[in-house]
Formats: sequence, C-alpha cells, structure tokens
Amino acid sequence: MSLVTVEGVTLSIGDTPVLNGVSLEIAPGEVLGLVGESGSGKSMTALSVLKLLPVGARVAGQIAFDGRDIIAASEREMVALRGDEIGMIFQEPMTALNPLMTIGDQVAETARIHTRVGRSEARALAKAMLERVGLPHDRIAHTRYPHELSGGQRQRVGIAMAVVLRPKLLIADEPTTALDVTTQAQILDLLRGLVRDEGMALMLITHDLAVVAGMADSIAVMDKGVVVERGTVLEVLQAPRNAYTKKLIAASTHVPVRQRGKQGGALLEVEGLCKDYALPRTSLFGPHETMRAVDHVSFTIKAGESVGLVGESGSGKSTLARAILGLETVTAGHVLLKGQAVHAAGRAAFATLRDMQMVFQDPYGSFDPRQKVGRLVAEPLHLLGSGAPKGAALEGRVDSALKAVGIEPGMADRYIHEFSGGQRQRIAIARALIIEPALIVLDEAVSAIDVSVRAQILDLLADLGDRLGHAYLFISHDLGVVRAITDRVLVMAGGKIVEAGPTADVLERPAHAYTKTLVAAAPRLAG
Amino acid sequence: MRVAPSLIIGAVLSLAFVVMALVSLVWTPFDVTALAVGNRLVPPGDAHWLGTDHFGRDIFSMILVGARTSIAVALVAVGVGMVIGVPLGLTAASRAGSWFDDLIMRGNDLVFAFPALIIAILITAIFGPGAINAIIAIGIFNIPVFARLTRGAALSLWTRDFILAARLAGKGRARISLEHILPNVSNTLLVQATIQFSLAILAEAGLAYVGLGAQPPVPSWGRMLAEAQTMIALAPHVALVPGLAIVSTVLGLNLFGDGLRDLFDPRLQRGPA
Amino acid sequence: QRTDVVVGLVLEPPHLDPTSNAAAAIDEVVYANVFEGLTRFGPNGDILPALAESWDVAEDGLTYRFMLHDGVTFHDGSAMTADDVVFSLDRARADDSVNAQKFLFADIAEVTAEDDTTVVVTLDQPNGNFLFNMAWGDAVIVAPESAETNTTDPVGTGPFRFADWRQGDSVTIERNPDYWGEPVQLERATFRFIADPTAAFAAMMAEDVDTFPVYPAPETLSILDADPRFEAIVGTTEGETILAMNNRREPLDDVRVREAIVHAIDRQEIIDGAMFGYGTPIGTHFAPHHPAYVDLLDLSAHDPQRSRELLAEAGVEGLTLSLALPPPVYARRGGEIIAAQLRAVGIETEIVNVEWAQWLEQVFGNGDFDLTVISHTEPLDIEIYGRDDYYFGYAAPSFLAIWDELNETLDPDARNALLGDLQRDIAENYVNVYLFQLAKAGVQNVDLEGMWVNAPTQATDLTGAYWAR
Amino acid sequence: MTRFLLCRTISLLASLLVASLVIFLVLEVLPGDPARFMLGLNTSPEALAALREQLGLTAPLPARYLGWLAGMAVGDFGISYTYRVPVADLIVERLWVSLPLALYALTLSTLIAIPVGVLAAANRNGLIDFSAMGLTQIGIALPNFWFAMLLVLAFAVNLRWFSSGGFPGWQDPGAAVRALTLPAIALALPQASILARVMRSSLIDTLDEDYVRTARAKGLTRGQALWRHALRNALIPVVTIMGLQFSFLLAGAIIIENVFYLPGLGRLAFQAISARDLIVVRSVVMILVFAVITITFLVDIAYALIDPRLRRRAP
Ligand SMILES: Nc1ncnc2c1ncn2[C@@H]1O[C@H](COP(=O)(O)OP(=O)(O)OP(=O)(O)O)[C@@H](O)[C@H]1O
Ligand SMILES: Nc1ncnc2c1ncn2[C@@H]1O[C@H](COP(=O)(O)OP(=O)(O)OP(=O)(O)O)[C@@H](O)[C@H]1O
Ligand SMILES: [Mg+2]
Ligand SMILES: [Mg+2]
Ligand code: NI
Repeated sequence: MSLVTVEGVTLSIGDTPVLNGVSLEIAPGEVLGLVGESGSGKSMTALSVLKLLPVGARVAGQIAFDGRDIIAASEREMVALRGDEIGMIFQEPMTALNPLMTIGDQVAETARIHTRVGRSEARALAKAMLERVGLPHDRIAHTRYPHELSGGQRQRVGIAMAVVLRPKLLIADEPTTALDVTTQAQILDLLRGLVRDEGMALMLITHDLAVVAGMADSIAVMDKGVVVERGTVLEVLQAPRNAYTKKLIAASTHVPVRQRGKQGGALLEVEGLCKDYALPRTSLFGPHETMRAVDHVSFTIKAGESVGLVGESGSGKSTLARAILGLETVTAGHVLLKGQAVHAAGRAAFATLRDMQMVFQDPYGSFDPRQKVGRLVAEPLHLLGSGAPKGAALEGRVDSALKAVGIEPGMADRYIHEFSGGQRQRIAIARALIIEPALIVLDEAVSAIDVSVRAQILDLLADLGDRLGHAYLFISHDLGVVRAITDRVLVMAGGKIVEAGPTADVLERPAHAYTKTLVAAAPRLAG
Repeated sequence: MRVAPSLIIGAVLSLAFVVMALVSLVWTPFDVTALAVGNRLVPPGDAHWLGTDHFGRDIFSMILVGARTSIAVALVAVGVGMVIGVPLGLTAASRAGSWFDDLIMRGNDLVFAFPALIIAILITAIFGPGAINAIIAIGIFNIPVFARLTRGAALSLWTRDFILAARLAGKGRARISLEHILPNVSNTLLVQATIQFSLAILAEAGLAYVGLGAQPPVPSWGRMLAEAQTMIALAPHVALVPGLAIVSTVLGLNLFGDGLRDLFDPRLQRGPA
Repeated sequence: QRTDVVVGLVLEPPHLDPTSNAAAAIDEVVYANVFEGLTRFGPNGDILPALAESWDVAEDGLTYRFMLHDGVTFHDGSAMTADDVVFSLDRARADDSVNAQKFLFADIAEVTAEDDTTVVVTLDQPNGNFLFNMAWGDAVIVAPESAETNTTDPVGTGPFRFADWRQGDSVTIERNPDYWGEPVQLERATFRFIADPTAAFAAMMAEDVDTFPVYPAPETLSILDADPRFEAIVGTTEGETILAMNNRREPLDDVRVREAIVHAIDRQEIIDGAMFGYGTPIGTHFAPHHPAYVDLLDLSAHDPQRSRELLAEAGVEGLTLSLALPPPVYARRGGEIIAAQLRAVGIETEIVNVEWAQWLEQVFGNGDFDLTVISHTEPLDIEIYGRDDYYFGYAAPSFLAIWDELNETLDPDARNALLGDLQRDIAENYVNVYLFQLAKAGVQNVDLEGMWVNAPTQATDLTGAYWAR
Repeated sequence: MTRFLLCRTISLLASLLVASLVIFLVLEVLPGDPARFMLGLNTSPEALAALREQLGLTAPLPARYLGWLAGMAVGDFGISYTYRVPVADLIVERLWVSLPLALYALTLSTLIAIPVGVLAAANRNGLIDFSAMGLTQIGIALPNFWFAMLLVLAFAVNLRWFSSGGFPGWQDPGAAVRALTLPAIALALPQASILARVMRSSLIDTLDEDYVRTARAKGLTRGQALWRHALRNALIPVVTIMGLQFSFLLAGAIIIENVFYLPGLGRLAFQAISARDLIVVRSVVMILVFAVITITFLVDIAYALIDPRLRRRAP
C-alpha cells in the first residue's frame, strides 16, 4: 500500500505546459529519488503534492495521499496536512528561513499551528528536534537568528521545521545543492537517519545521480515534464532502459579523452601570495582587524598544463584566482606570468592579461545583457590597445573564436538571453580564447550547468587544450570533474594549500586529513 | 508580452499632454497674452470651450500653452538632476567605499536634509522668481535622487561577473561605467525620470502657489491654479480646469512610469531558458 | 448679545510697539485700542483730542500747550503724566531713535512738562501739520518703564489692554476696566492673521471670523455681500496707487515718453481686472475725498493713438521696460494688465515679481527700476514729490517753489489752493501714472456695528464697536 | 553599538556644521535689508543706521557666524529682528503646532496606508488592488493646496464640521485636535498614497520570498504567512519612507499651513524670509536640518529593532 500515489498529473502554468502525465508512488518508509535536469518539472511535481503551486497553475490528474484526494481537497484540509503530515525542505538555506524570527520560534511555529500545545511546550518540542538535527541549545542558542548560522546549520533548521511533527512524508527539494560536499554528506546522513528512525517516506529531489545512488530505494527520472523511467536504484542505474536515462548516466560519469599535452616551462609562478580582507573596525581609532583569505600560497603552472584547485566553500579559491589575474590587490607575495610580474605598479596587469583570461561560474551573469554577443566576445581585444583588429579583421577574429567553441558565427548579433546555458558557457570560453591566452582560469565553470551539457563543455575544454595548448587552472568543488580534466591538483583549506600532486594520486591516496574528508564526502556514482 | 492597461492609460494621458504642448506651438484658439477684462470669468461654452479667466483670457488656449511651460520646467529640472546626479552616482559606485564615495553620499544626505520648499523659496528670493529659478530649485533636489538611485543600481551591477569580465579585458572604471553600467541602469533611470517629471510638475504648482513659479505673462498651470484659488466660489471652472489638467497629467505620467517599471522588471521578463 | 469679536487681518504684526516699526499691521491691532497719543484720527480723518483734552497754539505757531486728561493710568497701573509725554516725544526724536517716522518730530525744538497735566511743545518753525503728526501711531504716549518691552507686552493707556499673543495665529485684547474715558462695549477682541485670500473667504463663510476690515480678495466680496449673514463695507483709504516711473532713467526722463505711457493706460480696466471694481480713478497723487483734491483725469485719458504718436515724436522705438511688482494683489494683477496695455502701444515690459524686502532695497532704496506699481498709503503724502532722493526722482524746481510757499501759508483756503497747484504740477509733468485710490473694501457680520467705514489711517479702531444682537 | 553611536554622532555633527555654514552664507547673499524692512518708506537714514547697530548687523561676517554657532551650542539662537523675542521661544511655540500636526498626519497616513497596502498586496491584481492603486495614483497627483481648499469648502464652509483654519492652542486639547484634523488629512492623503504603494510593492516582494513558501509548507494559511512572516520583513522600506515623510511633514507643510493659517514652523520660515528676519530663517532651517538628520538616525535604530541582522553591525 503506497503512501503517495501520483497518477497522470498534468500541470500548466498560464499557457505553458509544465507537467505532462506524471505518475509515481512512494511507500511508507521508502526513499524515492526524483532526478532530472533543470526545468524538467521536479519541483513542480513536489509542489503539486502540497498544492503550493504558483498562481495561475492548473492541475489535472490524481494525487492521493494516505487515501485522501489531494486534488479535490480544500485549502483548509491542505493547511491541516502541510507541516503536520507532509513536511518539506527547500534548496536555498540562505533564503528559506525568515530572517526576523529566531530559529527556535520558527521550528516551534510548526508545532503551534497544528497542535494545541502552549508556547513553552512548543518550544520544548522545537528544542528537542533541533537537538535531534545536531543543533543542541548549548552550542547553538535557539534564540539566534538565521543570519547567525552557517549554510549547513540553516539547512538543519529547515529540516527540523519540516520534521518536528514527524510527518508521514518528507519532501526534500535539492536540499544539498547549495552546500559544499562535506556539509552535503552530513545533511544526507541526517536525512537518512530520520527516515530510518521515524519511518517516514522521503521524496528526495536532486539533479545529482550520485546523491540518489547513495540514498534512495527507488528512482524516478524526469524529462520535460514526464517521468521517463521508474524503478529501484539498482535497476535504473545498472540497467537503464530509457534512452534519456542512459544519456544522463553516461554524462554523469563522462571522462573526456585527453592526450597528455606537451608541457613547457613554467608559465605561472605564484610565490608566498597572501590576501587580507579588512573586517569592520571594532573600536573607533583602533586598527582594522583583518581576515586572511589567502595565506602564503605558492605553486607553479607549466605551459600547457591543466591544474585543478579544490576545497570547500570559503577556502579562498576565488580570491586566489582573482589575485592571480590581477583583479585584486595582494597583501604579500608575487605572481609572475611568463616571468612578468602581475602586480607591479602601473598598468602591469593590463600587459599580463593578454596571456591570461578567465571563465566564470554563472554563464548568464558574466555577460552584459545589453550587448550583442559579437561585441561581448570581442571585448578582451581591448587589451591589444591600438593594435586591436578593426572592421573585417575583428569580425574574423570573433567568427573564428565562436567557431572554435561550436557556435554558429551568424549568431554573433544576438543577445545573450537568446542562448541556452550550455551555449552561454561556450561563448564565455570563446571570449577567453579570442585573445589566445596562454592560461585560462575557470572558476566553477561547469558547476551551474546540467550534467549532459557539462559533459560537452568538458569535452570542448579538453579538445581545445589539446589543439591550442593553453594551460588551465580549473577551480571546482566537484572532485569528479577535477579528476576528469586535470593533470595535477591543489587542495585548499582555510586559505592555505594543504596538499598538491598529480590528480590521480591525491584523489586516490589523500595524505592530508582534510583531503581525506573531502574525498570521503564526495558522492560517487560508479562505485 | 502582455501590456498592462495602466500603461496604456498612462501613455495616452502623457501623449495627450505632449500633443497639447506641440499644438500650442502652431495654434491656439485665442491669443493668451491678450486681456479682455470685460469678458472675464465666462463659463465654458461655444466661444470659449473651457471658459475665460479673471482677465478674460481663453482658458483652453492657456492650458495648451501651459502644457509647454510644464514640459519645459519639468524637462529641464529633471535634466539638471540627471546630468549632475547620474555621473555622481556612477563615479561614487565605481569607487565604492572610498573617500570620494563617502563625500558624495554625505553631500547627498545633506541636500536631502534641507527642507526643499524653504530652500526653493530662498533660491527664488536670491535670484528672483521665475521659471529658470524654479527649475534650479527643483533640479537641485533631483540631483541626490538620481545620484542615490544610480549609485544603488550601479553598486549591485559592480558585483556582477560581467563587470569582472570587462576588467579582465583591461577596461578602466570610467569606461566600464559608461559601457556597461550606464546602459544597464538606464531603465531604472528612465522610470525614475518619468516619476520625477510628474513630481516636478506638482512642485512647480506648489511654487506657483507661493508666487514663485513661472512668471506672467507666460501661462503656467500652477499659476493658473494658484490665481484661480479665490475665484472658486465665483467661477468654479477657473480653478477646476487647471486642477484637472495637472491631476490627469501627473496621473498619466505616474501610470506610465509604473507601467514601464513593470515592463522592465526582470522578474516579469523571461528570455528562453 | 455677544461681547467679543474676531477680526481678520491679512498680516501679522512683527511686534506690538508702534513706535519702532513701520509695519501697518501693528497699528491695525493697537492703534486707539491699546495705545493713545495726544491727538488721534477720527473715522473720517479729522483730528480729535485724545490724551490731550485740549490745547492752545501760540500766535507764531511755534508753541503748543497740551492740557492732558486727569487720572489717566497705564495698563500696569502707573499714572500717565506730563513726564511720560516728554519722555515719549524725546525718545522718538533722539539721535539713536528707531522710530520709523522720525520726520513727524523733525520740527520739535523742545518738550517740557509744565505740571503733571500740562505739556509745552516748542517748534523750530511753524508746522501746519503738527496736530496731525501727533495723531499718528508712531507718536503714541508710552511709559519709560515699559517702553522697551512694548514689543511683546504693550502697555498703553487705551480702552483695551493686551491679553495674549499666540505667535502666528492671533492677538487678543480685553476691556481695560480702569479706562479713563468712556468704557468700550466689547469685552474682548481677537485679531486673527489670515494672509491667504482663499482662507480669508473660507474663514468668513465658516463664521470663524466676524469681520475683515480690509478684505484681501475683492473678487469674492460680492458673494459675501449677497449672503444675508454678511455685508460689504466699502470706504476710502489714503492709498494712492500709482504706476511709478523712474524719472531719472532714459528714456523715462523724457516727458513725452512718460506721457505716452500715461495715455496707454486704461484705469478702469485695471480697477475692474485687478480690484473687481473697487477703487476710485485718480488723475494726480491726492486722495479724492480730501477737500483740496482737484480732478485732473482729463490730462491722462486713455488714448493709445496719442501714445503711439508721442513715442514716435520722442523717437523711441522697440522700448522694453522692466516692471517690478511687490506682492499685493493690486500690484501683481494690476501689473499684468498694465503690461498688456503697454504692449498694445508697442512697449514691451518684463515683469519682475519681488518681495517687499527686495522692493524696499532695490526699487525704493537704490532706485534700480523702470516701472513699478505701488500704493502710497500715508495720508497727505504729495510731499514726496519734492524729495530729491526719492525713488522716482522728481523734485522739479517748479514743484519745490510751490511747496515752500505752502509751508509758509497758514490760511486753510490758501493752503488748499496751493495743494491744488502741486497736484497740477505733478500731473502736467506726468511724473507717474496715477491709477486709483485704493478702496477700503471690508466685510463684516451684519450685526456688528460701529466699525470704521473709511481708513484715514491704517487702524482697526474697536472703541465704538458693538453687537446689535 | 557604542562605536556605531559614536561614529554616527560625529558624522551628524559634521553634517550640521557644513549645513550651518551653507545656510549662513546663502542667507548673507539674500538681497534685502531687515532694518529697512522694519522701518518702511518714510524712515530717515539715521534711524536706519541706529537700528542696524541695534540689531548687530554691523559686525563682521565671521564674527557673526561664530557668534551664532556659539549661541546655538548653548541653546541660544539669538533675538528675532522683527519679533524682538528670543528665536528659541518662537521656534518652540511653533513646534507645538508643527510637531503634533506632523505626527497626526503621519499617524493618519500610516493608519490608512498600511491596511490599504496590505489588502492590495494580498489581493494582487484583483479588484481591490486595482481600485486601491488607482486611488493612490490620484492621491499622489493632487496638488496639495488645491485639495486642501476643496476640503475647507466641503467640511468647513458647507458642512461646518471643522473650523476653516487657525489654531486655538492646547488649553483645550479637543479643539486643538479638531483644528488640526483637516490640515492633517490634507497632508496625509498624498503621503498615505505613497506609503500604500511602497507597502504594497514591498509586501509583494516579500510574499515572493522563499521563507514565505517555507511558512506555507509548515501549514500556515496564506493570511497567517502574510501576517507573521511577510509583513515584518516588508516594513523595512516602509519605515524608510516614513522617516522621510516625517521630515517632509515637519518642513514641507508651509503650503498647508498657509491654507489653514496655522502658526507652524514652515510659515514662520516663510514669513521670516519675506521680512528678512535672517536670524529666524537660519535657525528654523538649522532646526529642520537637525530634525531630518536625527530622524534618519532614529530610522536607522528602528531598522535595528525590526531587523536583527543589523543589530550587531560591529561587535
Ligand atoms: N512560477 C512559474 N511560472 C511559470 N512557469 C514556471 C514557474 N515556475 C516554474 N516554471 C516552469 O516550470 C518548468 C518546471 O520547473 P521546475 O521548477 O519544476 O523544474 P525543476 O525540475 O525543479 O528544475 P531545477 O532543477 O532547475 O529546480 C520550467 O520550465 C519552469 O520554467
Ligand atoms: N570582498 C571581500 N571582502 C571581505 N571578505 C571577502 C571578500 N571576498 C571574499 N571574502 C572572504 O574570503 C574568504 C574566501 O572567499 P572565496 O570567495 O575566495 O572562497 P571560495 O573558496 O571561492 O568559496 P566558494 O567555493 O564558495 O566560491 C571567505 O571567507 C569570504 O567570506
Ligand atoms: Mg527545482
Ligand atoms: Mg568561489
Ligand atoms: Ni497716500
């Protein structure tokens, strides 16, 4: 007997069809992994079960929860159900909590709404549940406000809020996507424990097959508003029947083919690099306290080499990247590119930037929405000063750069919003390539895009590296990606490089304690 | 994209306003400077569609020409605010946290802290009343509005990756401000300009009430309304017509501005995913 | 029967001491009500005895003996004696005096107290106007103890005493139980300050105010008059409203140009357009209700054709003149009409609206203007045409000759004839455009009686006011 | 927090100093002479000179500026040229009208705006929303003196519910409140319109926030989620606008004070400007600037009360 049955649910918002006959089932105590690429309708499916759909949404089909008809249920019945029998956790721990309410009160509120318990009793319930999710009152006072907690801690509060009344069904919509790997592992552990202890059913939504593999009993794969495949984890992952599922699995485990490039001499030399950020003054005339974001970092990248940089959130990866590029002043140390100092006085960075470009994480945010792609891609040519090509020569450069990343040159006079996420990231790479730099720094360049697209981009990067021979500094929190594309890896923690070495060695046989936890925490698909 | 009805109403009213001003350039039913005291306070009728005022001037003609005055005053006042305020805001944002930024922002706060109407009265007391000085007075208080708005919008843009990309292309702050920041804040500025425009029309009316707006013989809606105050019991149309002209124009501009804001709102804008 | 009255005034007095500020608003509150002088103006401009019961004038016209009333006390209880008169007059004419009308006392040589109730004033030269001068608000009798504090706490001898001043809102006076003369019928009177013409109309309509002796919105006077609750009271004032011309400046120093301007003006249109018909046309700088008035309107009839001819004759073309307009409605509205009338004869004007302070400094003080509209409200002020440094700059020898003769003449009829000559002189020389005599257009509750109809001086004399019901 | 207060106080004092200098210099170039204004047309040059001396207008510029500053520091604003009473007394008396009026208007505007804004946001794009927002647009577009005049004609002249203007003083609080009612309404309507719009858009923004969805997932009804979670978060821009409005109401009421002939601060300044009572003008402007800066300061503190994120700006 299943707890939730979704039968042929069709949903449209306004005139756009979003779901097209979705069917799935969850039994009590079962963990269902709902996977699929961005926009495939995972969240909408989950929200349909709670009837918390956006305005203008129309649902048809059948949803039964514990024998009750959800589609026909009144708003009153749903209010009674939500939070009491069905709990939900959302993706963004940063914004999912009310910033003006203490965490204790937010958890207690769920209890106060559904039961007739008094204020103090609800507090006690909340306290117990917060302790259960690893936030004991004596360490993290329950009178704190969300902004006083870390991302992982906030997500724990979110979970406590959802499960304080021990619902029969818990829906978790990408609960760990915003967290770094080590925290993700802890949260997944917590969920696993709760499901086991309380016997609740869990609908776990994720785009990461590896997470599902470690958590779920069964899987539903969604594509364009349809569930294309359902089955147990083993069945689906080991023997996928549907073509889309196969493609998804292939992309998730994809390793681009690379020839070990011919490596040259030292291209980039970083020596004793430190970067301090000033904290707000604590006393009026006292000195600024500082926070060291990058702490005595030294390493070298050879021409044609692909180097990975891993580490958890806040370890200083991006700061280091910006410092290398000369976009940030440094506190100490120096950076040499082809023997030329990046941080020398004057417009030195201007000179070294010709040999060094960067690709950013957010493929949309890194383009000015008001300029055409041709102009955006040509922008680094500004570095050539008066020697910059003009007219037809310029167009030629843009065309060939676009062609190199597989974009039709004819698309150069479109705006960036007219491209898909994957295309945008290709254009970003074209922009970095156009000036033919010796080194390209990629800061989480594939983190924000879907697995299938990610596979293409990784192939492209591998191919370009082989053909044009630039060196890469590849920053990522995803060990799988780093393993696939880099020769050597640097592990960063607390602003320091704690371990460095050939990628395979470091990831297979981590020496430093931090690297060990990092490697252990990373979910793996192909076990 | 669905266009909101308020945008249409706003556009129509604003357009009517502009058309009136343009028409007045080539044609008015009567000469607005010719007085005919014997013919004063005639109610609306065939000869004078909207009646005549206390000097026997044709109100319809005055409304037409007054639209021109309003446009001129408001346009220049908003122009002054933008021409000075926007560069200040852009520069402040490009050097966020520096002493220069601090100076500009403190200066802004200070201008905001001065009671606007009293300062306007002082300015006109120093330079004499008149449209130009009314414009200066209104314009001064538009500077911090635009400076602050520009700075705020620009600051959030400066944290975006595409600005980093431009810096990677070796471009300086000033160039980035011009090439990337300014076009991206232009929508916000346009919307605010529409609203400040309507506020300027109201402000001119307020100044006219204390006798400081555009000076005779140039017709101005604010002065028409102010002068008609005492006539309302005698000939209500004299006070109602300019009042309604101001209300409908300000209303139109505000609706238009709001509609534009909705139109430009990124949350309502959806490119292909 | 009501015993209180609420009087609407347009301007709030800056303070309440009439001896140290020119503001008419001070007299409008305290004149005859709180402060009294040796003599006073009657409702029609005649000079009546006040604190001085009677007086003798010596043959040579140089010595005046004033017999004061007995038993007069100031509001603070102290007795008013001859010493107080000596103090008041000496204070007003002292070197460091800040009396706004020091010329009133200019001829005084000495003031002495003969006994407690007799004062002797000796003049340097005979002055036919001396008793008239002593009736001004600036010549009231004050006590030495309170002279400096009269600004905020006026202590006079009048039938009302000061009760309360709510800055910006109202001044209240109440009956003085110890008044030496006949007690007034009102218990208390409140002066409310309402500058906005619309607010004045609303205040009357809402009966928040019982009377506006000088109502600021002539356009609505007819509406109020038609209302059975109210009546309009239209009388005369001493205010000659003129379009003043800068006689020193080119091309206005040419009498033909001035005459051209005079003929361009249609007075009636200005009176109708600006004052809604309230006002009497004048052809010279003199009040029509004065016995010496001469009707000279023919000299300055509205004749645009003649204007154009005169301009051509003077060889003036494309003339543009500035027209400075102070705040009162006669100037602002009148100025607009004048501008239109001048345009009709080919003279362009540039209207500059100015505040009083600016007008006083720029136009009056520095004589920096072409044209201005202004009402000269002082009684019998044709004398200004003889002042060399006066802002419109006339002071022609022809005028001064008559003036000197007038000062030596004591016979009333001969004086009137000479005054007529003065009027003719300035009219024939087209010094200014004499527009109209400002009317005292007031409005009041129909049951209120005993208020002044005319305004020989700017005052709100409530001593005779009472409620009929 | 002490550091925060100290910093703010120093910047507050610096702003005031700059403001005082600006005001002083601006008023120095103002054409017109108070002495001449007081003595009128017929005065003699000696009387003028005597009065100028008496008023202290002959002292050199820096001395007068410093004298003014030093006086203000101990609460002595000098003696008004025209009124001949201490400026401080004048201002205090006017404040007893302007301050209650501003508070009254602000209260009215808040009481109208918040419910209207909330209702409109809760019924976004519905009939209530549409009509409420239409009305607020008209409220903003009305020239205030025109609206005030219509109020007087309707409620004082025709219905006789209120007096047409003036202020009877606080001895009779009932009468005083009645006298301030129409002016407060005239002042409040446009402000309420602005505030209601801010309230609505701010609430709509917060209603779209993730935590409101979280609250709904907990089982709160739409109304509960709005009331308990969205509203307080939406108040932050509303408080900013209220702060700005209060200073506007304090200083910008000149026109309304004129229409209702109220003895308020704005009209005092206006009258003082035309009488060239510069000592009053600069003190009033100074007080108003001070008020605005202080209110900004208070709004900052109000933020901290609403928003715990701002409470501990620095340890
Ligand atoms: N409020 C809305 N109005 C209109 N369309 C919407 C709305 N929210 C989502 N959609 C559309 O519905 C489709 C499914 O969205 P949904 O959020 O369920 O995707 P998802 O699988 O959860 O993706 P992701 O992994 O990015 O969260 C998408 O095409 C999206 O554009
Ligand atoms: N402009 C700044 N001012 C002050 N502190 C900063 C600034 N930028 C970054 N930091 C701090 O420096 C540290 C390192 O930040 P950085 O962005 O380099 O981390 P990261 O490794 O890139 O993290 P993530 O994986 O989340 O991108 C963090 O603690 C961050 O809070
Ligand atoms: Mg989703
Ligand atoms: Mg980073
Ligand atoms: Ni006179």
